[in-house]
Amino acid sequence: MNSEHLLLLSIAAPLVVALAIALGLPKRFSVKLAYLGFGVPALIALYLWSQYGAAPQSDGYAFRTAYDTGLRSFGIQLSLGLNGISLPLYVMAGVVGLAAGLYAIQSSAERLKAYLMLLLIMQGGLMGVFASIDIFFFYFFHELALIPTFIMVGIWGGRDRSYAAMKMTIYLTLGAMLSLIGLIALYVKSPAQTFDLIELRKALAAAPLSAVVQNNIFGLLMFGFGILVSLWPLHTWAPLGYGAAPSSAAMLHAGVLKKFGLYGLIQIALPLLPLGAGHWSGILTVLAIGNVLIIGFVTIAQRDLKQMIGYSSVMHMGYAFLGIASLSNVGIGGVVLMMVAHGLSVALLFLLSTSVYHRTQTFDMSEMGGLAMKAPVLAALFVAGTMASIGLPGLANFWGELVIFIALWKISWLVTACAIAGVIISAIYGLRATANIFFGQPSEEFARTAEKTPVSDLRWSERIPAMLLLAGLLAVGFWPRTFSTSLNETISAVYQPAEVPASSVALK
Amino acid sequence: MTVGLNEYLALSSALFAIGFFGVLLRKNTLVIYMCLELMLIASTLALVAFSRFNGTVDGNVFVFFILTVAAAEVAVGLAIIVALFRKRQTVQVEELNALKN
Amino acid sequence: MADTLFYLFAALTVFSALAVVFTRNAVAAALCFFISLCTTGVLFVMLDAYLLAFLLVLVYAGAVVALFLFIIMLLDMQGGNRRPFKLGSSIASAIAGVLLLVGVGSFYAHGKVAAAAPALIDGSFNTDLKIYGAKLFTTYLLPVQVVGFLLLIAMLGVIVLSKRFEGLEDIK
Amino acid sequence: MNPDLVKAFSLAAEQNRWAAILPEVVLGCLALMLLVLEIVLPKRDQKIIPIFAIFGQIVVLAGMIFTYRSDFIGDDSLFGGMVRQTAESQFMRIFFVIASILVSILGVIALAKQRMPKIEFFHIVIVVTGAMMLLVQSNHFVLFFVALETLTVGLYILVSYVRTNPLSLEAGLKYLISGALSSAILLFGIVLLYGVAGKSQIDSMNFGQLHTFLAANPGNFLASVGVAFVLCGVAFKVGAVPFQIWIPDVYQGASTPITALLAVSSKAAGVSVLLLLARTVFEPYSGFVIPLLSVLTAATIIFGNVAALGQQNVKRLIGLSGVSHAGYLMLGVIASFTQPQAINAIHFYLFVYLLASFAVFGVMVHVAGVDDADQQLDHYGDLARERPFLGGVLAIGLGSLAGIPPLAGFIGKLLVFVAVYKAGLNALLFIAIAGVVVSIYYYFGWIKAAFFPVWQVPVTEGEPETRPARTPVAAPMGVLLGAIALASIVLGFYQAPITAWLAALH
Amino acid sequence: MSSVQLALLVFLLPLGSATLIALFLRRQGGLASLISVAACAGLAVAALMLSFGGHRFAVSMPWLQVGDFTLSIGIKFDDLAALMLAIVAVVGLCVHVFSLGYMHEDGARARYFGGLSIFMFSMVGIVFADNLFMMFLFWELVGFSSYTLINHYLQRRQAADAAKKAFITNRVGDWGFLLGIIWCYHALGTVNLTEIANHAHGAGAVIAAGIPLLLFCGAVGKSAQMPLQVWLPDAMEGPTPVSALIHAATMVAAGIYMLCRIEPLFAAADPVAFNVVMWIGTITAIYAALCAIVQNDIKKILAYSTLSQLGYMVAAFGLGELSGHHEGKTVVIAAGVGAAMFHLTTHAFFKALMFLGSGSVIHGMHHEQNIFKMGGLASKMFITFVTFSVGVLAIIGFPFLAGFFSKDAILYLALEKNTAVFAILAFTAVLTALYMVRLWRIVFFGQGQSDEANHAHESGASMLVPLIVLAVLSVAGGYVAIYRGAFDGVWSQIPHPPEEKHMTILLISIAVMLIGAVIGFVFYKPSGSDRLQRNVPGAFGALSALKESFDAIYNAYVTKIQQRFAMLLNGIDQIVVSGLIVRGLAGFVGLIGMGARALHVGSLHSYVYWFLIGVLLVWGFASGIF
Repeated sequence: MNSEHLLLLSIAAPLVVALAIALGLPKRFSVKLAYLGFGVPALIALYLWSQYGAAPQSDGYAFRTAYDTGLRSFGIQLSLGLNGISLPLYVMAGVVGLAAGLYAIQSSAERLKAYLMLLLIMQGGLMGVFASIDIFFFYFFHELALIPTFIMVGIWGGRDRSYAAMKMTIYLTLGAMLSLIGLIALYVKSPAQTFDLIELRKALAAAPLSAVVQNNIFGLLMFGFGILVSLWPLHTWAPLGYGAAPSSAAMLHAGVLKKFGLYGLIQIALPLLPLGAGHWSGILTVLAIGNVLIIGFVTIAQRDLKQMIGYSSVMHMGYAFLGIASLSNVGIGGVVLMMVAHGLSVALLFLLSTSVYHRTQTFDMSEMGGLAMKAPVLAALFVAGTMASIGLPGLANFWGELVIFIALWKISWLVTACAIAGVIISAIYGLRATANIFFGQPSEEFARTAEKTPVSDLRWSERIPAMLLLAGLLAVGFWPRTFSTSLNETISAVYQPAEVPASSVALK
Repeated sequence: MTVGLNEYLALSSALFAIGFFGVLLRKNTLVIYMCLELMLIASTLALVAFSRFNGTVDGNVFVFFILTVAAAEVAVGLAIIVALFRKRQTVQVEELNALKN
Repeated sequence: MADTLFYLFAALTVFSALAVVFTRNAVAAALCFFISLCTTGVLFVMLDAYLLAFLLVLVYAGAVVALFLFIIMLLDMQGGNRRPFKLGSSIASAIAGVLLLVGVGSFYAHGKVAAAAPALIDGSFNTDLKIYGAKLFTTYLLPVQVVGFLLLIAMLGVIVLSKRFEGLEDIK
Repeated sequence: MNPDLVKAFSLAAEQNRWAAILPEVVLGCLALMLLVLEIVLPKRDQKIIPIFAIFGQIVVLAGMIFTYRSDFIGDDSLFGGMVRQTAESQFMRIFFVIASILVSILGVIALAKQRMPKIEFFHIVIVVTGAMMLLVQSNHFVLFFVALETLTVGLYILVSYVRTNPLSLEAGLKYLISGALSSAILLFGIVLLYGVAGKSQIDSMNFGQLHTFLAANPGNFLASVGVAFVLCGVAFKVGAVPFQIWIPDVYQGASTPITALLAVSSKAAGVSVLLLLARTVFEPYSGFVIPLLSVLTAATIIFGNVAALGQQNVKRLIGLSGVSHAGYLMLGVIASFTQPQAINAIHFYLFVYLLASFAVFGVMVHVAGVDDADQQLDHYGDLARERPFLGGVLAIGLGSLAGIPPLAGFIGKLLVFVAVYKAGLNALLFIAIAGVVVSIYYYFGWIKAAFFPVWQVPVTEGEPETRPARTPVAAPMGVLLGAIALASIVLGFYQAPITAWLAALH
Repeated sequence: MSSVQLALLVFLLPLGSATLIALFLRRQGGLASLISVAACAGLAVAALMLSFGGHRFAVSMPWLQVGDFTLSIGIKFDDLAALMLAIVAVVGLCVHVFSLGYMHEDGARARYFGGLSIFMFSMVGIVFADNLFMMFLFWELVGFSSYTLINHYLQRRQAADAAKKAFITNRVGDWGFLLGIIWCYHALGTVNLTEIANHAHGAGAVIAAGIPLLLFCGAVGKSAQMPLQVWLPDAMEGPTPVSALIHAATMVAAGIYMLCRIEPLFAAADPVAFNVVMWIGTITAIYAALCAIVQNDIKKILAYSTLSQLGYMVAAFGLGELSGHHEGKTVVIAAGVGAAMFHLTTHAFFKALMFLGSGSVIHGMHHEQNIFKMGGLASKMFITFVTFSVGVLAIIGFPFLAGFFSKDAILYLALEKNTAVFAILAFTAVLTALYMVRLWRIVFFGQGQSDEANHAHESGASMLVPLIVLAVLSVAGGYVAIYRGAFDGVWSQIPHPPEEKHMTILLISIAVMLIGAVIGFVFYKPSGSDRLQRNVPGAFGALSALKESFDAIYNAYVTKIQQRFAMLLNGIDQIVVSGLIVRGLAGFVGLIGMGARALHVGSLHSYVYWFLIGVLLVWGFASGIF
């Protein structure tokens, strides 16, 4: 099979379907096409994954293609390809997208067509983010995926949707803009005058930027991406937004889109701006510890299930930032693993939280209880999701966290200790939530609700996407080498030892 | 001859400033409009003076256009003012502030 | 002689312009405007722009001021509702006036141009009617055409804004 | 006959090559023909006149695109040096015609709600468009001034066109006074430049010769003041702070198509002229022009965005957001002093701005009621549910205006910002970025009003519905709006059509 | 089959069974239980073949490679692992079989047996682990299986709370464990157990005491040592066979197993490491024994007893190495390891036996667990009574039963190394005899104290066979000879008192056993209530308070400190970060917006001033003022 245009196809398929829906396709066909729109990228992602090892590579990227969009004179072209860092995320995006899509298709959302259309646009953008070699398009696809989120939160959101959508929009736009300036600065300051990552890498390897420039650009990227990834204390949009977002949007955003910032730091900022990274790593470490510990405790205090998952996702991003701040190959590998795992697990939890909501009619965990008796499969999957998110071995998250912890020792034992303490915290809130929702006797409120609307177990339409995500978690959890081998090759190629200086961390 | 280009320029700028001041000061739309015309005349005067002292005739030709344009402007402007007066029964600018904020 | 005349008419122009600004009566303002135009016309003559002086008086003083007066009368606001000056706005006006005065002063002080008026030479620089004609119909032909359109739309505009149309109930 | 005169006439006949401005000539004829038709045709058949006007302009547009001639570009002697065509001006001419067509189409819809004479509207729009086309290719202050005044006077009339509405007239008056004031300042500037530069028998109102003079005499006080005053006049057209203050009032009072004309064509004309003057003619005085423009730009971006926050009237909102767009464009102009690629960026920006603006105006014209000045955000409640098509177009238009990827507006902003960054204007860039972030707030507020089912207080029994009835979308208009929206999307992904076109204009 | 294949079979059989059950057999409880038991039987057979077949090997393969970090999955199958594997296999099989009967009525049997299979898989993983990371991995997994099995009775709030508590408490221990592993990784450059041992045995190796102590944190959590012991009594909410397998015989012993695995680290580190371990074990032993006296839930008594015995083992380990003379040479034996593992082995048998016996009792009593509601069961449940009695005798150290030998070894070691510890441990032995006899008397003798007791019935064969098997092992398990030399690597480390001390130790141990047993037998008569509570309420209250105090502290921590701290941070997050800063900024911008809007006053006059300002501005620039 000719895989030359597959990457483009994986981006275009959802977008084309979205366009078709926008142009007024009847609902029946819309839904059928939507299966295609979500299925094709997932299948392509899996296929490319299977082919990755055998595929010829150039400059560390496989499946490279480039298309001119008319901006070549500005150093911009749609250049696609996958390397060991982007491959896992690309596959993850495909899988989570499929799960979110399936969940959305079966949900009885009002104005389903519009909902699917926006979700498809998001999916197209997500595939594009991780398939782009050109950093302009990398950014572009991110925004493409981001915008539907706002709209979906605003229209289909829950409590406080209007405020949440607005806040998300402002925040994320600010973050995106900061990072955009950073990217433009890279483009302008680099001798290559191009947005092509490979060219940039070569050019900057030959003639690195001065320390001051690196520090400034890295600062921009760090805070810009930091907002997008909810770095403490710039995180407040996240729980609010996720609390309000409809499930599929939350799945895609928290699961996949949010990884954009980390991915950008790993793929762009760290290799190109090693001095800047060294300069900022101390501050990043402190903020990330804030993510882990402060937000960890804040998560414990949550009563709203979705908000809790939102906060927990913010907290876990702290690990990822720590991994980046460690400035080591090990840490970066850990972050990539963590991103994949977190994407799958948080998507699973968001999905299931909505399923819980459908049965209890509330997100308030203190008004639930005993759901496991009525919905054992839901309970089992939710426990699995929780266990994944608190880093149980056998599920993907464990590897990422473990590897990051190992890398952290290089910063300081104290940081490591704080980070590992986060594992206790996440166990506390995760298990407390599970116990409150599923175990024990039903609360009065829930008993009343259950009388009115009989509680059934997970339907197949909910089960399949959940199983899909869980399968991903288990696959990576049991066999991390599926990704780690290629990941390792890329990391060691991209981060030559000389490029990562000894960290100048203040915490020592 | 002591009166040179500078004196004409001074006069012209003074007229211009007076016109501007009138626009600032007056509340009656019609008078404001007259003051605007005064500013145009100030420019015209400077133009003619420059033209004379520079010895190029283009300035004088330009005055033709300015006068024509000014006349057209006056016609349109007065039509607007009259139409507005019919609606609002006033030409005082401070009373014509329905569009704000 | 010429100097005296200049200063005389310059003073007249300035005073009448000031009168336009400061007189409360709109009719008086229009008349002062008329005087100011006429004296400007005289200055034009002193600058050898006879045709322009003539046009100025004819078009401006004759047509425009007449139009103004006519409208003032039509709207019947002579001596119209006069309001006491507000403190705030009068302070603002005073400041603005001072600033403008400073502007004119600095303009005069800095903007010295040393130039003697060249003699009128037949052919190359002249204020003959013929020269205007030739210029207007050769070099400036395009602007003339444009001005034609300008006048046309101005006319149409006045019609649209003023004509009584059937079914337009606005004219009471 | 005087042999000199004969010579002059024959020279003029040689130089006045009307073919170079054929589109303008045709437009003028078209405008006249409309009047003729009005007289000739019986009343009931006059409905076709607007259609005739639109098709006539489309023919002109098609002619300009398909029989494009670049052989006049750079010819300094056209019309005795009055006209000088450049690739930029060629682009702007086409731009104005497109805008004019769209304005005419909006005019058909908007005027249908009013009982006003209709033909004159199209006539004036076409004449104004012609004037703008001449303005951007003028190479001489006389033509410049005359074209500018034609444009301005035409707009006075158009703004106050709906005279049944006192607000329209008030807007007209405000535009009239501020416009005349700015014209007077501009004229004084021109006069000063003419006077300073005209000593040596050169035609100092010709841009080329003026530039030569300025280059030879840097730091001349009167010339500086002249330059500054001319820039004041241009800034008024662009809508730069502090010459922007009239914008919301006038935009609100004018009928929607005219608001579009002001917001798109007039602003674009201002930017184009600013580019022409500041970058080429006044280039020797860039020592103070650049700081001046920088200050104005910063103030413009900040003011436009901040003032638009919390604005409830959408026409004022779009006006103030237009102010900020003027700021971004001026940013590009400043960058173009050192980065020539900024010019292409500006043109790209203008084009996507045109698309996005007309998408929004197209929706506005359908949502607006009889009282054109009263268009509140509340009127957009539930638009997406009741009229998903309009809602979608509105979202795309606003998104593009806000510069949200993947829409074309983002690419426009990006190209400008890249140029700005390359030019080293970091402080301005930061202001611009902050402005973009703030702008999301109000654009999003609009989308929110149209999409999110939160706002509308239900109308209680007996109270009249405060929201004006929405005009149904006619099929051709639907196609047009859809095409505009689609173009806004496609250009976000695939910019080659515009970049290739811009490249081909040379 | 080669050794590795056998090992893989041991490894993967339970995993396969668990997967099968989870995926397909959710509703087929019967089939699920059969598959699980079959898998466990297969596992046991293969495991015993491995252990006794002389297979000793080490294999390893890299599992995850990131940067220069490699995590391997490997098997280090030495005598220690073989012993542990044999225990796990035998007890596991017994419990599986027992569960067939015990859980027969349970609706969620499939989940239960799936959980057991997962547990077997994870436990085998710990046993096999050849490096600390791998051990940690399975360490977490046994925690998870423990969590699900404690939580088996979903509808019981206490079960959920207990499961949660177990998991979180273990996590606290794991915090130190993981930190220790990472430290070890960075300090020694390896986490492979063999390499660690080599490294530590290397000349002049100095190892920071922090490493072994942090690693010990893991054992503190998993083996429920002070101060993380709180979860284990609560974990009795799970089904009784689970308590037998996980919370008595195997998982909780994994902490001791892990310590024995890393003994070289302790040996090479500062003695403080050993001392800390020793004291924690000792304190746990005495504390738990004291608590056990006042319990009246049969499983809770056994649970505290387990705690106490685990404390014994930990203390034994902490007593450290012993140098002796052998054939004229000075040899150092890891006496702590030997004693601890020996006691671990015997304890696994007799404690599993007792738990299963109590399970049988509970089953017969229709899930009544209060010993004061029982009584007179000896006749009604004879086989259970007999086997349970064997267990009791074994634990109190009745001569020539399994517990006697292992306890002797520990006491001897303590006597050699630290008299204070010896005294405490001896006193603990008294207490052990006391509370065990109390339990035994009250449950099995006298009159039935309730209807259930009167109608109690003997359990079925599937439950009795495991009891008998374990009873046999409880008798014979103390004789090293029966292992046919398979575990000599471990047994050779058991300290044996030299002849001159042999008698002392023997006497002391018999004495303490007798004192405790006699007091218990005399003091406690079969009755419906606790005699200590009736007669000496002060002492009873003090002992109860001892037990309650820890729970109270933990509850106070959770509700008063942790929750309030969380609420406080949440408030700060909401108010300061989100409210004040973010909303404040938005409000500020909005205010400016309103101000800017207010500039459009609508009057032309003010607009003309703008123009004036503009003109002045450009004038200023033009004339060079700005």
